Amino acid sequence: MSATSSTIVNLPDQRTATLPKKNYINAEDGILSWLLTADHKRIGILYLITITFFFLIGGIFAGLIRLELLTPQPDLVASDTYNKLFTLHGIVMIFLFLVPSVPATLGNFLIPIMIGAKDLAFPKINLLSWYLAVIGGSFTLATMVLGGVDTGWTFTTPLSTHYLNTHVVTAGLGVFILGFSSIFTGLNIIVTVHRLRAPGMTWFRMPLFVWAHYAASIMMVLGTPVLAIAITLVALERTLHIGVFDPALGGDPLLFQHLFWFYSHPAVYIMILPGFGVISEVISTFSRKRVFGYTAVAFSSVAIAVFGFLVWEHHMFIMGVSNYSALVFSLLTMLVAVPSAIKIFNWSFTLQKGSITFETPMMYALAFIGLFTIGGLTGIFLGSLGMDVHLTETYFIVAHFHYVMVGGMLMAYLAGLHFWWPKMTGRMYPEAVSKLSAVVSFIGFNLTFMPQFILGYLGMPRRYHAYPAEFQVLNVLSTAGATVLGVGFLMPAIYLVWSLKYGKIAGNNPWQATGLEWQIQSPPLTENFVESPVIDYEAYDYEWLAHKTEQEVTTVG
Amino acid sequence: MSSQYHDPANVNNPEHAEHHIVGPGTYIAIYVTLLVFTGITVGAAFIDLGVLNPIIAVGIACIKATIVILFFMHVIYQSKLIKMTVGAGFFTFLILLTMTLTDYISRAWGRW
Amino acid sequence: MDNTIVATHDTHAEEHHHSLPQLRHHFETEQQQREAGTFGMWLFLLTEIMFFGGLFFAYLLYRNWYNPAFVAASNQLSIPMGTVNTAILISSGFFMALGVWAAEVRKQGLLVLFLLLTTLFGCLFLGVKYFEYKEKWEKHHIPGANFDISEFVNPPLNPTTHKPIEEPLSPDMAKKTQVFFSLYFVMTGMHALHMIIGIVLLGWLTWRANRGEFTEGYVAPIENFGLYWHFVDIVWIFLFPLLYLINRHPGT
Amino acid sequence: MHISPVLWQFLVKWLDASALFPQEASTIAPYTDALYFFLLLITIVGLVLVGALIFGFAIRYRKERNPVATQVEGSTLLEATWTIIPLALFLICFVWGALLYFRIFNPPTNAMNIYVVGKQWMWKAEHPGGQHEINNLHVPTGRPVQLTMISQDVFHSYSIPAFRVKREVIPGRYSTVWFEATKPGTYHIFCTQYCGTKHSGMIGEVTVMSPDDYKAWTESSTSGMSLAQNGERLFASMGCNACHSGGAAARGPNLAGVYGSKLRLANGSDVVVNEAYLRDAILNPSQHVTAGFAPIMPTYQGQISEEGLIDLVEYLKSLKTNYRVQQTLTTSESNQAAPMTPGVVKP
Ligand code: HEA
Ligand code: HEA
Ligand code: HEC
Ligand code: CUA
Ligand SMILES: [Cu+2]
Repeated sequence: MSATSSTIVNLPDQRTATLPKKNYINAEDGILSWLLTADHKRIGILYLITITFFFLIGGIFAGLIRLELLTPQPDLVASDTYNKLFTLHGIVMIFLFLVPSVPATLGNFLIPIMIGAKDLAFPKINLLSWYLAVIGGSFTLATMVLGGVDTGWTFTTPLSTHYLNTHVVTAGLGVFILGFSSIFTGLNIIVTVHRLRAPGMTWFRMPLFVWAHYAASIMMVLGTPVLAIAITLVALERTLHIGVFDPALGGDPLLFQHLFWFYSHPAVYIMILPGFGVISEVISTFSRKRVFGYTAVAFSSVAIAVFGFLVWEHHMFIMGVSNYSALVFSLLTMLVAVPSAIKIFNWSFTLQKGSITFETPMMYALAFIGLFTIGGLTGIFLGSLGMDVHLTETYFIVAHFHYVMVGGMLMAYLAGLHFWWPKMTGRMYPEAVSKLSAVVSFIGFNLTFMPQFILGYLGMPRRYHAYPAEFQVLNVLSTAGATVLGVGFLMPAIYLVWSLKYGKIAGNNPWQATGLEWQIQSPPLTENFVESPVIDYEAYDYEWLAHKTEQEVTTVG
Repeated sequence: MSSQYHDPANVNNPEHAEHHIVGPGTYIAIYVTLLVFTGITVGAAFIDLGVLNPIIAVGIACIKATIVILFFMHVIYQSKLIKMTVGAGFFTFLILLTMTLTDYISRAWGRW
Repeated sequence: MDNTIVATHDTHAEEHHHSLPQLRHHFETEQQQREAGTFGMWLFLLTEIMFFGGLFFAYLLYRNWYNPAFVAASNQLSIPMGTVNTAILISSGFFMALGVWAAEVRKQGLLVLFLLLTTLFGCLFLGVKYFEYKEKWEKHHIPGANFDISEFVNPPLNPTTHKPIEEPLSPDMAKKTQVFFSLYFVMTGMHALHMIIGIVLLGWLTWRANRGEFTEGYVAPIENFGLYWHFVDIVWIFLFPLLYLINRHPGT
Repeated sequence: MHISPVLWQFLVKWLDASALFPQEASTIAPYTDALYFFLLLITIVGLVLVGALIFGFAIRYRKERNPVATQVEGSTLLEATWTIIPLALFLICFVWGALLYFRIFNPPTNAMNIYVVGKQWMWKAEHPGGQHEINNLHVPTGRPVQLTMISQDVFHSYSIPAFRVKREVIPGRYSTVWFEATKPGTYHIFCTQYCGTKHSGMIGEVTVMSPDDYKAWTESSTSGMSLAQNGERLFASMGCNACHSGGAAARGPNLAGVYGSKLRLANGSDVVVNEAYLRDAILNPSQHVTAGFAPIMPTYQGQISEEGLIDLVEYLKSLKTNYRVQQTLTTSESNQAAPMTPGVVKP
């Protein structure tokens, strides 16, 4: 079906690049100009700072968890402290880091530019959603300061409503507010994609990054409110004992789980889809080749968004749901895995006949593909009913979701961050050391979580503060891996900050990528474009790019 | 070739609909209809119809809601996009309903 | 054409058109801004559908599980009050709709009047709700420590026929009336909360309308608030039959 | 390099004591492991395939070797292939998993029943013969055992990794799981559902014994009264027999032989009476009134512990005739244990 042609793309000479005098960073001065900004790029940066902060907090919790699990005995912390550690680790990492990670930073920054708009549709609401994130984050921090919460990130009733005297309501309120932050981000993205595309930017000319965000945003808008009502009911149950989830009063505690997972399963796709978007951009750019089967990749995102709403009960297979409905949900779980598989293979074939280079973003992207495949395929273990009986609530699940979330999404996030760093800051990150950090985190990651699959099959339960001695060897490996991983994640935090001042000047299009964002100056102007762009080429059109560069060269030379 | 896509007035856009001002006449008609339906639904509650009672009550509520959405909320004059959005919302709600019910309905099978 | 960045100003169809001060820089036309606003508002309403959706599901489930308790408990609600309140809320919505029309035909005085009427009826609704809640309080029908089921186990006798006015419930079923009242309070409470937020916004909008902000062609805030207000109506349109009407047997 | 012999010894012992694969100690375990290896195979094949594609292309088409990229639109044929093949594989996983699931959750009819009550943070097992144990479970080999479990507070989960079975223990509702142990030994019991502070302390051991040892154990550790006998006492002392005397004038239905029978309810539906139904009939009688009776039975919610309920349920299960009920009517005043009858329960 394809018309093939060949393209050669040479990286531009960056020695001649200069930082533009006027850009969104220096357009206005003073801290207030940041706190009151309506510029999507600045809000993206605000988000970046916020989530990095929370990632470090969540990471410290992770470190403490792993340290406690170094030995089988409960020696480092008391059991209730341990329970608070993993609860806060989960809440912070999911709601404060991973859900906003790509959409609120990179998405915020790039989506308007990618579709040729000057801003998101509702800049003020965009700012509001950042403030909501900060307020929700403050509630979470307050929870920590006041003494923590130990429900697990899943807030399971009736434990959370009747049997704990920690700060469940404070934490719940935090999650509630964060939910609205995420709703507003999603809403903004959907409206922007529908309403603000530049002339010529048809749906099928949009970068896959935008498609992925569009799909994720649909889930944010439709799923998150159900979490909000579930959390509200938990809070009411705790404070007023209304009995909707209380078996003693006739309520059904499983109803809570239905509502919770109705959000939280789609949430895992909210987390991964934007990462998929990043990977499409990165793989294409560094193989200098259009994404194989653009439409399939675009529609598979949408398919995930739709089917993602139909599988939540797979988190409840042994919880006392009807066996027959478990059957339905297991089947649907298998179906929803297919679009992910499609994407993996499409990316693989994007490499074919490309002209591939291995800059840091590409290394992260390749790591993503491998790790997500492992994570995703172990999801099939869990979706397979009989297997889930043995594996559920063990470290197998912990390994599964860290593979998809850390090995998948976090790697994708880092890929994206490095990829667009020159665009966001105007400067390059240091290539050699960042490659090293990618390798270190890849090794550290596998060392941390691969043993956990074995532990899980051995039956080691999750959320255990002490464990039988025969599990120790694997746990020691895992803790060792976590240390390596910590180093691998700490390095970017240092060298990226360093590069703000000392990095090489990047120039407009250091990767010779085709996206609209690369055709403007870096860092961009506050208005993004000098004049409204008109798009007359497909996404990932390297011929167009080659043609354009040629012309530039001729005009300059 | 670029100008063919540039359509600032949105005339060719399927997501666009001509703006339509709804006049007070329509509103009054709708208002009366709504009150009438309220009367009917209250009246129906006083007649014992067995299983039909809840069906009628919810049915009338759906009719009323549809009228409000279509006219008070102007959806009937809006673009396809808005119509689909509204539909999607209720559709997702139905998914929540039916898929959760698969559990509750069949949980009792073989038990009580 | 091989250059992406081309000037488009000359193709502006409505360049001559005097554009509103409220047109934000990233929209090309008012039309576009207005439609974006409507679309955004609708997306927000979707989240509201799902928010209340969770509650409606809980209601559906427990009504089926504890039908006798739900029937008996819903008989405690006053149909007249509910009906009046429904009418009040529909009227409020009606005036809101007229308000949108007034803004669109640029009649400032009418707009302010309609907004005030909308507010008035909204407050009336809350007033009636207050009396309903108060009655529940007096009858110990507020879920929690003070909740009292004796009335469901031993319903008061009808003075003329000397029969119980209600079928008595066994104590275990009577306890489930608390689930009904929990849902009743959460659902109507959430609805009332939306009303209160709406009334606060209405006050602000009225103030701005009074300054003539919405009668110069910029009607989006009124229009979008209208959508919100009608949505709150719709929630009530469902709450009313579900909580007050279904399976009553007012004959007894 | 030279490792100190002490350290070496320590390392060897440490590694020796650690496990990489769980023991297979039930009839379910081989089935689960078979599915596991199948899934593992799929994963490895998938991973190797993806890895080969990535590495292969990355090496073959790296810039140094292939400076010119060839633009390819896509290929419907290829894409259909990698849609259908994974789909087919996943569907196999689904079917296989579903078969296993129903094997795990459908106990054979001849299974012996043990009750388990979970509470923060301990497991209490009650054998029909009246043996109680805490954080322990003794079972014989070669005999299907069904656990009927309930929680007194929050969700717990009863997991025996060596048997590959696990089931959530739910407040307010019986859940069941079954297994047939194959190898004598002791195995871990974990509570795998997070249940509060001492969740990780809610552990125990299953002791699997040969049938003979098991018999010896049951005889040596009985508390003297079987569950059904306890239940009989409760039935009398709580006044159940006042209505359920089995006589013609009784206000409540005849309960002899009710277990396992099919009841017609007042709302027209039919139910099969099992443990869960019996428990619920005592706690929430008005939710399923038997046809032909007035809903006058009082609720016993809050008046009786889960253990007491288990005793009652076990008693009702054993009740084949009303002879014993009538006996209790006469003895209940003296508040004495009912006389022993042969053939009530034998573990
Ligand atoms: C980013 C987050 C993310 C993603 C993307 C996924 C993706 C998937 N998840 Fe996961 N999951 C979580 C995060 C995520 N999950 C979390 C956080 C939990 C635990 C929550 C908690 O309890 O705390 C969880 C738990 C969880 C469970 C519940 C387990 C239990 O509690 O008992 C299940 C069960 O079905 C499951 C399944 C799946 C499946 C089938 C996918 C699929 O979408 C995966 C699809 C991908 C692939 C299948 C890989 C690509 C395929 C190929 C490359 C084809 C290979 C080729 C051949 C076979 C030829 N997950
Ligand atoms: C986005 C989501 C996300 C991310 C990124 C992570 C990251 C990590 N997680 Fe997390 N995890 C969850 C989501 C996530 N996790 C969730 C949802 C749960 C379930 C909670 C629940 O059960 O309720 C969980 C639970 C969980 C457990 C199980 C606890 C239990 O069940 O008892 C473990 C145990 O190993 C663990 C480990 C780790 C590790 C080692 C990392 C590492 O990748 C982190 C690496 C990062 C850093 C270390 C920070 C950067 C470095 C520094 C600040 C330097 C200083 C630190 C050191 C030197 C160590 N996590
Ligand atoms: C006041 C009389 C009364 C007392 C006391 C009483 N019951 Fe009942 N019971 C009934 C009646 C009447 C029914 C049938 C209607 C119904 O299902 O609610 C019934 C039904 C049952 C059933 C359902 C089985 C069937 O055939 O319908 C069980 C089981 C049961 N009772 C057990 C008990 C137990 C155990 C106790 C004591 C703890 C007890 N009952 C005390 C009156 C009583
Ligand atoms: Cu009980 Cu965990
Ligand atoms: Cu899931």
